[in-house]
Amino acid sequence: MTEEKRPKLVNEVALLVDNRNVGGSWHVATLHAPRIARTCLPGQFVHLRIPGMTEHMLRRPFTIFDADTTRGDIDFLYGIQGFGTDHLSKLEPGAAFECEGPTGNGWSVPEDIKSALLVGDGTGTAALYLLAKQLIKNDVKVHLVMGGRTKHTIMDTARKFDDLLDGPVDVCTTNGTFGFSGDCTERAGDLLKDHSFDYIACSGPRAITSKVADLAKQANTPCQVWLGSHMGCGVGACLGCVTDTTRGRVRVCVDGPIFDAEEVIW
Amino acid sequence: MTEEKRPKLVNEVALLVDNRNVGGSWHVATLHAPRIARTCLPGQFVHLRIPGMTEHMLRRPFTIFDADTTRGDIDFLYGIQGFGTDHLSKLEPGAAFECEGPTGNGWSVPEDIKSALLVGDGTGTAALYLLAKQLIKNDVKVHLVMGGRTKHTIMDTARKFDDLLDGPVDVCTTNGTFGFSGDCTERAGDLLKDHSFDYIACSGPRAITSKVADLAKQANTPCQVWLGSHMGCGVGACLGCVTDTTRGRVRVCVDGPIFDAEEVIW
Amino acid sequence: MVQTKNQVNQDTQTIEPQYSSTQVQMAVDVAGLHMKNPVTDAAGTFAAGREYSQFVSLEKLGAVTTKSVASEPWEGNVPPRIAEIDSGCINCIGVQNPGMKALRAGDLAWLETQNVPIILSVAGHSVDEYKGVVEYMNDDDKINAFEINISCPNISTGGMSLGTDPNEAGKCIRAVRDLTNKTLIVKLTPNVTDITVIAKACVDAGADALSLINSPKGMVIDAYTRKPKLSRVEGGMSGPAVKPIALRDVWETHKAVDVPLIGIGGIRSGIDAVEFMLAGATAVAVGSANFVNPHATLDVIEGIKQYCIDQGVSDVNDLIGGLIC
Amino acid sequence: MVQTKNQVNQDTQTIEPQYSSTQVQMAVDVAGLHMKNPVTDAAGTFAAGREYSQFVSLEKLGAVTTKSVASEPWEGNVPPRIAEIDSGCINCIGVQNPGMKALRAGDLAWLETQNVPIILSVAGHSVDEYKGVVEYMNDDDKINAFEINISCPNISTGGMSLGTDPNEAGKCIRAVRDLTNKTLIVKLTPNVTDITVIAKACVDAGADALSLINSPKGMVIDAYTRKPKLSRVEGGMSGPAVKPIALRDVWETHKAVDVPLIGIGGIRSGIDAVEFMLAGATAVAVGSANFVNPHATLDVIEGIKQYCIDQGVSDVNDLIGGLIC
Ligand SMILES: Cc1cc2nc3c(=O)[nH]c(=O)nc-3n(C[C@H](O)[C@H](O)[C@H](O)COP(=O)(O)OP(=O)(O)OC[C@H]3O[C@@H](n4cnc5c(N)ncnc54)[C@H](O)[C@@H]3O)c2cc1C
Ligand SMILES: Cc1cc2nc3c(=O)[nH]c(=O)nc-3n(C[C@H](O)[C@H](O)[C@H](O)COP(=O)(O)OP(=O)(O)OC[C@H]3O[C@@H](n4cnc5c(N)ncnc54)[C@H](O)[C@@H]3O)c2cc1C
Ligand SMILES: Cc1cc2nc3c(=O)[nH]c(=O)nc-3n(C[C@H](O)[C@H](O)[C@H](O)COP(=O)(O)O)c2cc1C
Ligand SMILES: Cc1cc2nc3c(=O)[nH]c(=O)nc-3n(C[C@H](O)[C@H](O)[C@H](O)COP(=O)(O)O)c2cc1C
Ligand code: FES
Ligand code: FES
Repeated sequence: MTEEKRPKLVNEVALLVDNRNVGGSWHVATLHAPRIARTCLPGQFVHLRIPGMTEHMLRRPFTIFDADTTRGDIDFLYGIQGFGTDHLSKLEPGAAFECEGPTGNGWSVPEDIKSALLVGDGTGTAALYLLAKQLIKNDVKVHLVMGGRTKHTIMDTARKFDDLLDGPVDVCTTNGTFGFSGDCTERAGDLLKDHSFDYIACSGPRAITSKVADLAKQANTPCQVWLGSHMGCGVGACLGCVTDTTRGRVRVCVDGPIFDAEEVIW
Repeated sequence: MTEEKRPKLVNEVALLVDNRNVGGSWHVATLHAPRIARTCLPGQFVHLRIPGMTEHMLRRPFTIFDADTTRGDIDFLYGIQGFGTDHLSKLEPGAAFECEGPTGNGWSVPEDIKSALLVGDGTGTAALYLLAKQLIKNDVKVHLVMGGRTKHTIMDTARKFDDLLDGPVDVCTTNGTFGFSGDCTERAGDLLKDHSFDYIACSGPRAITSKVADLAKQANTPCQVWLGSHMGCGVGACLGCVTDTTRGRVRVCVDGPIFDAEEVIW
Repeated sequence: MVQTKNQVNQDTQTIEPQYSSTQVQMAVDVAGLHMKNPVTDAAGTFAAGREYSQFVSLEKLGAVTTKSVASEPWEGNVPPRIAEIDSGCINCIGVQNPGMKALRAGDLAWLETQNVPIILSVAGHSVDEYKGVVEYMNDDDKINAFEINISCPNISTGGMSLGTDPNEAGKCIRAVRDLTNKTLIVKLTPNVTDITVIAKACVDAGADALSLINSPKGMVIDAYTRKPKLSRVEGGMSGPAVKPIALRDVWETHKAVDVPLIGIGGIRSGIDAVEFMLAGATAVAVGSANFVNPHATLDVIEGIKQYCIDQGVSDVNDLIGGLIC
Repeated sequence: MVQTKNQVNQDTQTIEPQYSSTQVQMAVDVAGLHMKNPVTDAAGTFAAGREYSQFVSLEKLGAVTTKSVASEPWEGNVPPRIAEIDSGCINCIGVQNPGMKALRAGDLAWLETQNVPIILSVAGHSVDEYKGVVEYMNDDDKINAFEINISCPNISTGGMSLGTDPNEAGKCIRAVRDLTNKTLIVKLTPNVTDITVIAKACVDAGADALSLINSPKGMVIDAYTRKPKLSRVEGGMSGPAVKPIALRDVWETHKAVDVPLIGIGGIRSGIDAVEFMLAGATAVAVGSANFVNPHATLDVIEGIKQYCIDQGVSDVNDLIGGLIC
């Protein structure tokens, strides 16, 4: 996605509408952020100034999980990781955030595809929901493989995808409490033995995305991956968030977070 | 007061029971702090770790305005001064404080006195309430002069003293909106021309306490003053809060905050 | 504490700073660099202004300071390059930059259309590399000043290693001084025993102004992985945590030399900026505060103005060095 | 983040830390100073322990480090002496102390009844003054170690001015080394271009161990009064704001010298302490955190222990210098 075609980046005051625990340390937060909700593209994220933690100065980035254009709300799915996400999990509806977004390039799906394999791991799966929605709208057959540690944490998210995809999605848990026992790359590998897809999208930690990129290469299928990075500005100015690609050392926040698997130097 | 005779210093978890605006930026906060409420002496203070402001690391000291030994509550009276008091003013009942106290030496009233003049300026007047209570209990006739900037801020406090002293106290406002027009030292000076007292206690900024100390000297009356200081530890260990006296450079937090006017080097 | 009066547009909920236009003389002069107000950005936190122009009209700034640029492209250090510290952040970017030619053809050309004075920050591994950039850029009339960055903590040669030795620093500045008549600013590191020694050496060598501070060195560790949080182990600290160090260095330097100073370090509000001016700064630069608040530069300008109005200061220059002590 | 499991006594609501007694080998040896755990207090934040003994059983600490003491009484600087900074505080106490004789007769005598190793911190304006204290105190068997404070930022002669010059520092340490066989610790200032140069000079002169850091210099200004917030204009910074500086200095020093280090700067939790040990510290000292949390020393001890239990570390010594990079 060239920068020129992207929705305008704004910094809007967003009110927390809902902040619910969905299992384990996972939460789904809903923010009223109409400008972002109405313009964002699948795979983009917001850069949030979380209120009440000024000595923890930096903003926190979160993928836009879902967007309700009518209400002007966005959802994001997060796990408790450190101070910020822990603090966030305690905030109540009404809390006001400065919310920068929609940020990043979003997925670029090749034209005229018929089928797509989406592989998500952990909260990274959030980056695939709006993509799946868009694909379905375009009559693409979508197969989702979702991985996580335990049933407990991923159930709610898996159900949301079930509803969207109108049938049970492939779920994998590393502790074997739900669906396939193992990680999502194993399941994706198995699938790719028997089926072919026109496009693969993968979101999760680098250990997962790099394996899926490998699988895609073997299957000779176009593949895009979501990459994370520690961020400063979130607008492309500080060069804090770079990753190495065949195009050089580029910024994850605005040149990513979505990359063609082939250009990434793993 | 020798340190040995003081109530034990504790660090107790105190819950905010009430936090009401009493005019202008002045507030009265009530904390449930039973160990402190039941042992504190007039003139002592608490050293509060205010929740939710970790980058503003230091504790804040506040004089114990009133203590309810039955309920185990203490009141303190504060004005909004900077970050901490502003933040404090927004906290709601239920907020939990770490509360160190009761701290400091408290007033040492000479024995067998019949009358006392108490002079308070601004929120400093809070240091005189428990003293007045104790004096009355001991059948000492108490005359209170209270100064402040505007009627608005000091009304509520003046009334509390009215109730205690069973009659209107001498109120002075520098903007002339209430009581005598002028500062409390002028009124105290006038009083001392016509009346004699056995003891004078003064609490407020140094500009006020030093003038009252002068007046007391002229009237040849024993006088004690409350002195403020910027504090680190609040327990006597850091030497951050010192003031110069004839005994040397001593700690306000534990060697004060109450000093004999004569020993202070102004 | 930030002195903004951001107005939330009720329709869009977008934050658009709306400021009054009460009169305070806000212009300052940094050794020939005329700034309409005392506020620029800190090199490396604002790129060449393009990204933040989405939030800030650049022409409202006193100047735009570009990310440091070298004669050749530098790829900087590997990630992770940035982490949080208490009241600040720490980075080891290592002056990634596309090299002077690509900068000039690209973002600099864009910036030159923005109607704002330009301070070009210059990086190098050696005196020759600094000279290379100044020589190459000197004929560009749209560049108003060079800021020589001899203070980057995140590169192995040049940068801070040059800026901690008064002889080396002097040599470097003399060499670039000979090449340009533009305002020559030297950016100093706080990682020295006595910053005034370096400051004097730079002024003696021909610096017109000094900017300070670059980032104090620090380190952050993840106790659970037992690894440093930055790829380069150590990095440069920024944000409010370093403000007291920066204020002190500005004050000491103000007493020691007689050139204008640009104060940098932890500035996020007009009041912070006023503190730097009282300590002796003629102008200030806003760095990592931009990451938190993309309108930080404008908020600082308005905060200074508001302070002047409240305190009856009609000319912002009256604040410079006005500390009472 | 603090790793406490404080139990609130329901009757009294008083906080009394209650800790488990799971086994981790917590003892460390700082060049002959045997500490039952790696935690002491930072000089000047804990007096001689008497005040904090109201909250902490001193015998639970690895050692008590006293406020620096000089040969004669010092009255320190005039107030105001302490102010807040973002994530920390700043002070210009100036080593107010009653002099060695009054200390020995008073609080030190009391401390010697408390069954805890004692580190006596020594201040001076000149080498002779440091020598005077060591000479006078050396026959006191209850003192286990001397910590020579050549790093106080708040006095004009001696202190930091000694600690920033490797020759001066070496001379001073050699002189006191000749007077004592007790463990000799030297406390270093971060206000230097290269802390390892001073560290090496002190070790070469006979230091058994080093403690670091003393406070980085800084300054705070009240924009409204236009005055510095400290009487001495400048002061020493402490608290979490300085932790990254301290960690870096410990790491650099750990790589440069071969003596045990006591890590100091912004430590308020066991995790903070573990970070210092991973960077090379054998022990740690807790300073201004005590002001916020009077049980901070105990909380740090328990936090380290809890970390060791969680991470399967059976001997705390295994953490020392364990940084992976
Ligand atoms: C583009 C992008 C989108 C993301 N979307 C999601 C999401 O939808 N759901 C979700 O749960 N997480 C997401 N993450 C990760 C999320 O940002 C971190 O978990 C979060 O910042 C951790 O903050 P903390 O204060 O809890 O952790 P701390 O460790 O206390 O944070 C300290 C600093 O490190 C940074 N940091 C810590 N962990 C990470 C990480 N894994 N990635 C990037 N920065 C990190 C923080 O932003 C902060 O600057 C995303 C990250 C990126 C880069
Ligand atoms: C023994 C004692 C008792 C006090 N009792 C009361 C009282 O009952 N009611 C009341 O309104 N105020 C009282 N004060 C003053 C009160 O502590 C300060 O107003 C308060 O600490 C300001 O905090 P802040 O965060 O709002 O201000 P900031 O200016 O943001 O505080 C920054 C730092 O400076 C210190 N500080 C700022 N102003 C003062 C001050 N005037 N005195 C001491 N330290 C200060 C703070 O404690 C903090 O460490 C008392 C002070 C002392 C020493
Ligand atoms: C991410 C980042 C990159 C930086 N890059 C540069 C640079 O290229 N050149 C330079 O002179 N300073 C650079 N700096 C230092 C800043 O210009 C500034 O001196 C420092 O951050 C302190 O200011 P602050 O606290 O306002 O951020 C950088 C700082 C940060 C945080
Ligand atoms: C109020 C105060 C007084 C101090 N006095 C001394 C002192 O007398 N001698 C000394 O060596 N260090 C002194 N220090 C420095 C501390 O020992 C310590 O090195 C510094 O505060 C950093 O640690 P911290 O961040 O844990 O406070 C003092 C620090 C403070 C805050
Ligand atoms: S986070 Fe600053 S460039 Fe990406
Ligand atoms: S505040 Fe520390 S000695 Fe009084």
